[in-house]
Amino acid sequence: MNVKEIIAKRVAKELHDGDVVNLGIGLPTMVANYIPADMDVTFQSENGFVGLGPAPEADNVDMDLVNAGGQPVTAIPGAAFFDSAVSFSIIRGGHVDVTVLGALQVDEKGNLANWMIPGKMVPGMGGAMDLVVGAKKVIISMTHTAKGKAKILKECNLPLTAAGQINMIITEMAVMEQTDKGLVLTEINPEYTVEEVQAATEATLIISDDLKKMDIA
Amino acid sequence: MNVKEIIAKRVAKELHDGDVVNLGIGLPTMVANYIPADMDVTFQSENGFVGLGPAPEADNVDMDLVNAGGQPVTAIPGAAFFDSAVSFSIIRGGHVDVTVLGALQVDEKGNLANWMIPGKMVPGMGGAMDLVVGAKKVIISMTHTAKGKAKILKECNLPLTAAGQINMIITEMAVMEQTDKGLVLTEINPEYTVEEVQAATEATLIISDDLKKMDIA
Amino acid sequence: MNKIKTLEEAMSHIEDGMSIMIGGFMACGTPEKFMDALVEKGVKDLTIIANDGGFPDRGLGKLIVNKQVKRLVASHVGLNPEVGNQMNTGELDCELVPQGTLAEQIRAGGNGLGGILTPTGVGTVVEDGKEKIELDGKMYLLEKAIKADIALIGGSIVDKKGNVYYNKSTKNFNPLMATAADLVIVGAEKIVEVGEINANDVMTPALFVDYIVEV
Amino acid sequence: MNKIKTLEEAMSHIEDGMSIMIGGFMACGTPEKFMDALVEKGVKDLTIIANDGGFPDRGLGKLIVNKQVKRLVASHVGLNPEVGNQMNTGELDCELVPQGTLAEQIRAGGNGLGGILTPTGVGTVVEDGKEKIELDGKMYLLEKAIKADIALIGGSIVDKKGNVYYNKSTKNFNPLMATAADLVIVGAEKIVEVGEINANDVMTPALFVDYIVEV
Repeated sequence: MNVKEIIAKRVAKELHDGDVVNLGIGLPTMVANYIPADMDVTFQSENGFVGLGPAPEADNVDMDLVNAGGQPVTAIPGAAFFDSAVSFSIIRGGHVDVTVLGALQVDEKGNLANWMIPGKMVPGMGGAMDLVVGAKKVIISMTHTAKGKAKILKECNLPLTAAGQINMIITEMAVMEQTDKGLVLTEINPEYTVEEVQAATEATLIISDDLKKMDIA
Repeated sequence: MNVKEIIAKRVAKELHDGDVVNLGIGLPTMVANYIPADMDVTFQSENGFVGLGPAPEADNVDMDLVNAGGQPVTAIPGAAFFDSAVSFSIIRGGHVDVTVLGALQVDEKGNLANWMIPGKMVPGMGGAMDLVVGAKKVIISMTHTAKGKAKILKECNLPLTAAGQINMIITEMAVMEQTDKGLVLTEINPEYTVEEVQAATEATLIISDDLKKMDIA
Repeated sequence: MNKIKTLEEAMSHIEDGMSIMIGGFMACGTPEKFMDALVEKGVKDLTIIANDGGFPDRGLGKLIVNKQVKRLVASHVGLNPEVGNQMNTGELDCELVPQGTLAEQIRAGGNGLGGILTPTGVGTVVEDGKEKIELDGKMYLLEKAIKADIALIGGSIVDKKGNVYYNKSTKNFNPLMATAADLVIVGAEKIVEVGEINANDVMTPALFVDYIVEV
Repeated sequence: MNKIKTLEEAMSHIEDGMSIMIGGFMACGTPEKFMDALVEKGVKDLTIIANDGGFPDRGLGKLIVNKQVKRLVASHVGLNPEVGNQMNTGELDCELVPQGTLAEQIRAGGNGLGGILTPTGVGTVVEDGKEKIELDGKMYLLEKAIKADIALIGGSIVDKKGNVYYNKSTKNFNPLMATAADLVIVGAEKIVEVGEINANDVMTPALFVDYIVEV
């Protein structure tokens, strides 16, 4: 598997039967490909529906039915459409079980920065600030570093998306859980050593007594 | 006409083509009987719809369709049902043109008391507090006195429904408009003298220079 | 995940002392069979959050007549004289809330807001004990969000996944309460297959619903 | 009261310097013909309130490319690079707002609330200049209601009275904005007779709509 596939497949293992899940644009979207067929996971799209299905065939595109990136999608039987206030009632109200987002930076206090680089790129936060505050579980899925530079820091220096809301970070190198004591390394890609993971991470990792191997096949 | 008919007919003259109107339970309900057939007035029912029609025939009752008093009603073509939050979005948001309510007491500062008599009767305010704050025009329709006692006071002594929100008071004796200067008597039932109306009113009435006669036929 | 339960299964989650939101407006849209089941079950010391006090023989009024309610939060109790009686004897603690405020408080509870600022009730006893905030020259009351342990709502058509469609004026507080309780139980007049309710017309998405009981 | 107008009649109410809410999400649900008409009309110095900055060639993005917008209040502008460009040159004042907060602010504007208390944005730059209120140990931002002069919304089916039905994900901000502007103009994909939309399924009641334009 390539890096993105390793991450997406591992994130999928965090989802449970009956979960309502919001997947961010980009890498997180791929998580949907790894849900077991017999598991009932409902995807929420913050532009206004639950029951997001796969992309349509080219000859079956309905421009009244798009995802939060404005791209045509489909809806599964039992889907429901609603307005943006209801959409964020679901999100902010704690009715989303898991949100999976990318990040520019995260830190050992559970902070997240993913919506702007001052003077350079200001896409806006979209629904991310609400998702991170509202979802029961916040999973950051991203490559471990960016062009060799650490993204998992002692303290974010980009403007925050939210303070202290991250529960889990999943990269191609490792799985880390946010705890009161700090960031705990719970799983590691067997192609790397603990030392290598720590070297690619600015934050200090607490090594779990029960450190497991990530499935990379 | 009897007292209630005089009042209801006079209130109806305050309504205009295109108005959205909420009528309180009791006397205000009778206002609907005096709307000209060619006038498009939409009635809002705070339990959750616009397009309130008349009471149904006995053999055509639908208990899924009731008014704010829990009584079966009908809906006209073009009606719309919604939940209580939307209902009060309409009311509090200023989308109701006229609300017509009864009163226990009103006063010359535009205050209204109509939801409780301490130690005696506590029906609750229902939607009245929102209606009085939110509607563009608040008309109080009531008998001028209660068992010979004034209801239009210098100052209400019952718990208020809202402070300073009344625009107009219509009774069987007179029509009064709330202004910055106080309560102005603008119309009078020709069966009474100004002195008689004032005698039945504790508040000091300012007599309009253009005092008109109420239509009581 | 089979959400469809028997009346007994669903009601087994309701215990003494719980807070319960009950949908409906003057009993219209209230799941009447749930009221009867609670009377029979005899759970007591309940806190009930609802639009009104129902009628003595219809809607949640039955629970009050049967003295199962310790506290009632509602906007109107005039059609059930037993509420006034029990308030006078001190058996029932009744908090009266403006209807639009109650709707917003429940909605806020369900959607993660701490509260809302409303002009309703300013200058009345409703403002007692509440924070007043002036914005752009207008005064508002800070009304806090409300949640409950249980929501009992009535749905006209419910699919097996839990999507709910409300007929006519049965909607009222039901969709709001469906968002604001730890456990949401829908009394369904009619249960249909998934997909039979047009996705555009779903009024309460299934994710809010825990159990469905045919009533 | 005939609410049905020509495109020209409806657009004649839009003037330089006005604040305009534009429905839609990444152009889905945005009345595209209204965007084209505004570009042609050339009104300028507009304040636009919308979910996003659209695309350069689709949705409200066209107005930005044509430099008709002085101020943009939106949650996401990443798909229209022209927004970033004009922010950098100082031509465009862009306020970025969390999407859920924006939805609630517009809703509050339409329903007479002064504002809402949300946990979203606490601990971020979003809280700058805003009142923070702690309730029951949790911190919230006081986000104020927003209104506008005009709302331009897209409706899939609209009856001649102005009742609106939105198809699929075209709903988004449209029903919220329909409540929060002095003048509400709906671009209707299809106009039907009064009564053809089931009263249960009306998504924006006609009372919110001033003008209907077939688009």
